[in-house]
Amino acid sequence: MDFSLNEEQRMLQQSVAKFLGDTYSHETRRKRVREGSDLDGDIWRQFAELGWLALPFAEEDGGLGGTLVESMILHEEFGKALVLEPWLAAVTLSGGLLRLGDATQKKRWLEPLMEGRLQAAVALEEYGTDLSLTDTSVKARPDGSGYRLDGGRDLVLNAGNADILIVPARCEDTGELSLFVVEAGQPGVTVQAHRLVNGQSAGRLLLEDAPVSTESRLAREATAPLAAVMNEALLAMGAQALGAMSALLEQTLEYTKNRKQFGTPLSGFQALQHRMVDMFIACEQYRSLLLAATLKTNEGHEDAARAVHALKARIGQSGRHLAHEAIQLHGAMGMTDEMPAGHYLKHLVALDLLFGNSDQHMAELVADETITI
Amino acid sequence: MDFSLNEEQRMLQQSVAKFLGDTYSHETRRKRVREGSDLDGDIWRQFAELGWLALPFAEEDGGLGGTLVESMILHEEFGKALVLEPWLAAVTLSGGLLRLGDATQKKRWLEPLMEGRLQAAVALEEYGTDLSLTDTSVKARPDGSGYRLDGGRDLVLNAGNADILIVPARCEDTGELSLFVVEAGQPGVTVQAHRLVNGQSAGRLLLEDAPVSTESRLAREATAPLAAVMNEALLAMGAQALGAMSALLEQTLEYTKNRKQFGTPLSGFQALQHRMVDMFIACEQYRSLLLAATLKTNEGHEDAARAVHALKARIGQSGRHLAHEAIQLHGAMGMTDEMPAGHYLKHLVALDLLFGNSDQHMAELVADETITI
Amino acid sequence: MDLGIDDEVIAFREEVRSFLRENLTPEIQEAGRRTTSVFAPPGQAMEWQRILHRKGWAAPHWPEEYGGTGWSVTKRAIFAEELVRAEAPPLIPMGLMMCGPCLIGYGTPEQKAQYLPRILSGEDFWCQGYSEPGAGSDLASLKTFAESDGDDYIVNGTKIWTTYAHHANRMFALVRTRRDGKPQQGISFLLIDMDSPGITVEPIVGLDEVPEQCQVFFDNVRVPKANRVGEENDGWSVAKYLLMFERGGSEYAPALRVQLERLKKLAAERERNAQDQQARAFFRQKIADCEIEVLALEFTENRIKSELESGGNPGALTSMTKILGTELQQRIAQLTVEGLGIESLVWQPQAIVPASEEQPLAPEHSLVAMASYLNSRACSIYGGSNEIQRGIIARAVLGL
Amino acid sequence: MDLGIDDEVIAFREEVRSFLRENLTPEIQEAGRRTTSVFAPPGQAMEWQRILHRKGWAAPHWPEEYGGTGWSVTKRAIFAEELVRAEAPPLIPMGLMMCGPCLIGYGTPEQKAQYLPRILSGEDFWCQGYSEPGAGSDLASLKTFAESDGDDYIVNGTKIWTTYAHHANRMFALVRTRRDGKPQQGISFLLIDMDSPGITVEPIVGLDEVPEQCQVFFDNVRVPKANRVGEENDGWSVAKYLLMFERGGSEYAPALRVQLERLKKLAAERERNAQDQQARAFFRQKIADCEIEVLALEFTENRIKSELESGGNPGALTSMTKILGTELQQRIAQLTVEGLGIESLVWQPQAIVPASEEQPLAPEHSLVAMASYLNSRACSIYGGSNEIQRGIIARAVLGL
Repeated sequence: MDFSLNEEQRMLQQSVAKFLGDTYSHETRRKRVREGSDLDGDIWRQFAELGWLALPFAEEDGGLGGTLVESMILHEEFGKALVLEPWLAAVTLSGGLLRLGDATQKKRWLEPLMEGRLQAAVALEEYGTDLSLTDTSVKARPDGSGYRLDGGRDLVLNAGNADILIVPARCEDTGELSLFVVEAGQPGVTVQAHRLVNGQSAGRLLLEDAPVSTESRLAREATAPLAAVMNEALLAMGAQALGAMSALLEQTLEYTKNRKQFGTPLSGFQALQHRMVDMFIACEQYRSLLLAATLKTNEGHEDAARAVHALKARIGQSGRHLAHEAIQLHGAMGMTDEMPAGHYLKHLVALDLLFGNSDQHMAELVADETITI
Repeated sequence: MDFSLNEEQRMLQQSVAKFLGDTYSHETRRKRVREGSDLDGDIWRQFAELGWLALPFAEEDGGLGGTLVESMILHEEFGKALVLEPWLAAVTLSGGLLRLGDATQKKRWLEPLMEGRLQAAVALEEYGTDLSLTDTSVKARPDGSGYRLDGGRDLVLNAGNADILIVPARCEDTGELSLFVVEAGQPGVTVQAHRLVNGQSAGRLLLEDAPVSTESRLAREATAPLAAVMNEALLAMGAQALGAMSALLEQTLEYTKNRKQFGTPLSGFQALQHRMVDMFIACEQYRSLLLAATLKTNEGHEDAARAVHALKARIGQSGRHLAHEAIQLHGAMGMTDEMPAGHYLKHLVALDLLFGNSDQHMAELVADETITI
Repeated sequence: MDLGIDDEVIAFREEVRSFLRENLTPEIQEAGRRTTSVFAPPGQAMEWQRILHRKGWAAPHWPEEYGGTGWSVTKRAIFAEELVRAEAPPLIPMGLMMCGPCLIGYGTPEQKAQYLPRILSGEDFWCQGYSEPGAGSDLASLKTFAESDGDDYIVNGTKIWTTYAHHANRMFALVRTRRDGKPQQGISFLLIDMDSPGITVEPIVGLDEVPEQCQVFFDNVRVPKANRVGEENDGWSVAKYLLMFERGGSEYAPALRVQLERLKKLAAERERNAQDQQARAFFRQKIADCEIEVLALEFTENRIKSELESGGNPGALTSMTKILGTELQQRIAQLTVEGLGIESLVWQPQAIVPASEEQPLAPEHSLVAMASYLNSRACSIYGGSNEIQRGIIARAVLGL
Repeated sequence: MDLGIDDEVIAFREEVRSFLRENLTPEIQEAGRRTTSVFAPPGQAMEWQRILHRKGWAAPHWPEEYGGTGWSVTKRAIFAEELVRAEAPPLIPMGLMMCGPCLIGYGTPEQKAQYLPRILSGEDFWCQGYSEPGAGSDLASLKTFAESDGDDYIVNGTKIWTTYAHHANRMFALVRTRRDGKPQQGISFLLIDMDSPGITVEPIVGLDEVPEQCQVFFDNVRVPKANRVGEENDGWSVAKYLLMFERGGSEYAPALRVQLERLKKLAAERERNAQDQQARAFFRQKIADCEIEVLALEFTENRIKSELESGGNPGALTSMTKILGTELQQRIAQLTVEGLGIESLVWQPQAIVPASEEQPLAPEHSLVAMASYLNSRACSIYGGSNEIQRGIIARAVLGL
């Protein structure tokens, strides 16, 4: 059992922290959020130049062969800095699925993605239903050698920026759940983009008789790979949440040590001290959960998926706890756009609601109690 | 809207409080608990002489026609003093069902019960199943003009003291759920009595071919009256819980004001102060809930049963909260038999588990959400 | 002991409903639906106040001689509940709930005659100048100073968290009028014309990106001494009187009850598409838990009112309803977001400004839900933070 | 970063299991099942210790030179988990976990030679004399005094919450040896023979009606100075060293994990008869919630051990595992009672005393569950209350 970072991992952590320290001041970020700029081309190019975009991919695909531990390091820092760029949609989800393609497809999409030249999105959610990786209203109707896609999906992360969108669709001929790649702007594809509460963006995808060729089919039966990629996404979100929580705790400690009331620093009040201790405990327990879920998944343990559900459930529970307490302890200042606390809350709420909220992941745990994590 | 007690109610409250103040010192009670004496004949006789045993019954039945408000007053004091006598089983439940009888039956059982000469019990629960007023393993097999009873019930409150036991049984001929009265010691009736964690007693009732005549049948179809009497019992338990909770709060305030640590009274520590405030809030909210459930039931509002479920759910939740905090704030002293705190916990736990625990009453609320209380 | 629900009460509810059907316009109703904090959109809220005022219903809690309605406690609760149910925007409280009562208690006859009718009618729009940077819940450390200068004061300093200062034409403020002595004793209560030279207002952007709070700067602002309410250096008594008065006025349960009913309706609609029975059970449990607390709070508030009506003093119990009411508001706001799910992540604060022309990309209630949730975090901070309220209960009720 | 689960570890688990199959007698196992607090029934626990000692496994956490096993952190966790799973009673900690480490750190060679082997073998039964009436978590205010008298001390005073003092033949105690100076500096650490004249032991009845704690009175009790551990007036350092040592020793997760598995099994059995799907969902949610916390605690404890093994100092993080471990123990104990329902109300404390002849009127696990639940309330009080632990974290970790 070893929980220490190796030399390369420590360097990665330092370089991510340094880069974000330089590019992601709270003021710059606030300005970008107001302007609706969730993707800064320069930053994305630097992601590519620093090699980070290639990090999670296998060496035979031209990647750097990073493990889930490297991903955890990166996303914890992303969460601290509240990075707006659509990494989750473009790299973790889209990149994760593009790995399924054949050599031609990888060359066409994965390579430019790793080089920062291609933006991508995956259409996963629909309003008014629980997240399901197998149910979809998108149908693929056979049409000659290819298919025609019909249906719609909501809240497709990064849809407005994406050059390509990956769409799971139920094939009417075989009943398989296949993955198709459609291009933004191709016939039959409409995207209605909008901001999200956390400053990132998403969009509604409408498919009306959209033609896709068999070369655009990434996978014939995608249920298992979708679940695997979703687990990686949940781990990345989990690491972002830890970054946000630990920043909230740190900033609250800092604020209460400096802010005086009735002649004493707020941090001197015992009732507030004990609440900050509870924030600390929640944050440390959450950190342990992230380690558990990441390492179990990385090493392929049989209870890995269960640990990921546990982690995702706690994003909502511990995340809100930390953010609510941080705002409360900041007093009225905590309610201003000027202080970071509210921005962390917004991101944590988004991380909670996306891809199944706390209740839904708790329900997954309850559904199968034969395993104990 | 009026929440004040009238003159008679105030007098009742004072006389109950005075009587219990005289007879129920913590030391006397501890001694009785150790000796397994849950029913003191003298005290029960005085209950009768003071007229309390007749209080809940209609004047035409020889009772005093008290309402649920008088019952609430009485049981709140019972809860404060942790009265051991089996009022709930004998008066609320048994008495409540004996009201259903004809004139002869009332003369035979209800009259001596009001006079303190008869102890009774109702067989309601079975291990390993949720409480159900309609499901029972006890069968009534027609036998000439009467029936023969077979089956068993568990944790029959007051079973060891009872002269008669009221048994809901499913009639094999009509399918009705009838109420039969059996006598302790009659052929086919066995009671195995035991103590309960709160110092009261109960027993397992075994019926083997026990003969009952039609004169022993209190009601042919008892589903509705059972539910009504159960609501009254839940309200009585709810009032006892309030008495226990308010005593816990009061004693904790007292203790922390007097006990010093690090040179300061415990009550001077802000973190503990805020926790006692939360105890106070829980106790006052619970008091409001008791008023709501009692008055709504008393006045026959359509949402009355829902309010009773809410009350019962909170016995477990708020009751444990108060008791756990009280013990914690008493420190090691709170874990001793010598201090009352633990005895209140034991009674509150019993009140929670009997007749459906918090989860089960929450489930009743969730099952029908068309009404809002 | 009884609940006292009789025919008169039932008839009154019908009267209120029928008034609302006839007078609450769709535009005002829209503003009600789009209210995401304690404070409704100012234009529509003031218009609604004028309509209520014509009926004599703008300030039910004021004494009848000044324009109150003389309703029983039960009727006032019904009125409050029906307004929320009809989606009427809440009235802006600074004049009706705060400044008005202070004037009723401490104003000179001239001040009452000049200001009370304009508060009722909505001609004046008031804001409250209490907090200062570095003095939130701790009012005794105020620094804004009013220097005596003949018949006037010259005010210098700054106020913060001043709701709608950018819409107001008047401010009631606590300012320091003496430099020595106990901190609480040198404070006076002034009425300040927001058009006075030397006043600058800077809106503060909140989590919902809509400015609601402001910082107000005073640079040698001249205020006539005739605009002082109460004695010089005795402003603390005026402010405390308001707290007393508020005790009968602010009730959380009626609005919470309506919000809860809406949440239950939302949950039922959602469930038709929800595959997961377990997740559904968890969600409904949280709603049921709120329902129990709202019922309890309703009766706690009833107990307080019943105590007040019989001449008793519920004292610091109102600190308890503040804690409970605000925490429940936060829980219900959060559950509403949870119930709506990812839909509520769509962020278009400008699309729900009343009469906005921006095309909403998600249903109105989803856009409103997230802003309401974010803003709900403020209610345990403002108006005496819940920590302050716990401290009051510890001292005043529990004697700790 | 890795979990390091390899073949050696798997083989070790098999070795422990096979030892347990062969050596854990039904009588000792029964005592394990009937352990309702931190402290197992003393007779059977000491017998079990003797069996483990014969194998060399009585004190895995001691340094090897004194009889420890030299196992890795992972192996120690597996050992702990398998013991609980096999229903072995926990060993009485006062000698092995408390007094022993103090002697290892501060004892003279003579003290080590005299006492350590007898601690390991179980020949001596130790109790801990720290708390006094009026000085629970606040040890600096101890009053029991040891007056110097030639080569001896004469001890007067009283100790309270002394677990199993009525079974012990030795006590390690903190006593005051100086009346002036800073309160913490005048304390010494003494080993006291419980047979000494002048000692009286009074058992205290707990909520489970079984005496476990005692009050011990000292009336001119003579203790040789040779029985002092560490310097005179420096007992505080010895006690603190123990706290340091304990950090590596006490782990909550292994036992919690087993208790949780049993609770899940119980829930599954119960559900076969439970009509109500909603209530079932609520109950299982609470279990799942504990499961998440236990997993997190396991990894928090792993992080601490990994830090310790690489020479780091996890410091006050152990205050955090104390809080979490005890609170989880309480939650699981409560859920077990809830899961058993009314069955657990049957009260027969004497029927679950090991080898009792009283006929149980409910299944053994029901009788045990209620006593365990009641006793679980103590674990957030003893060993430095959880409030004290929060204070330590506030100061030492958060710098508040």
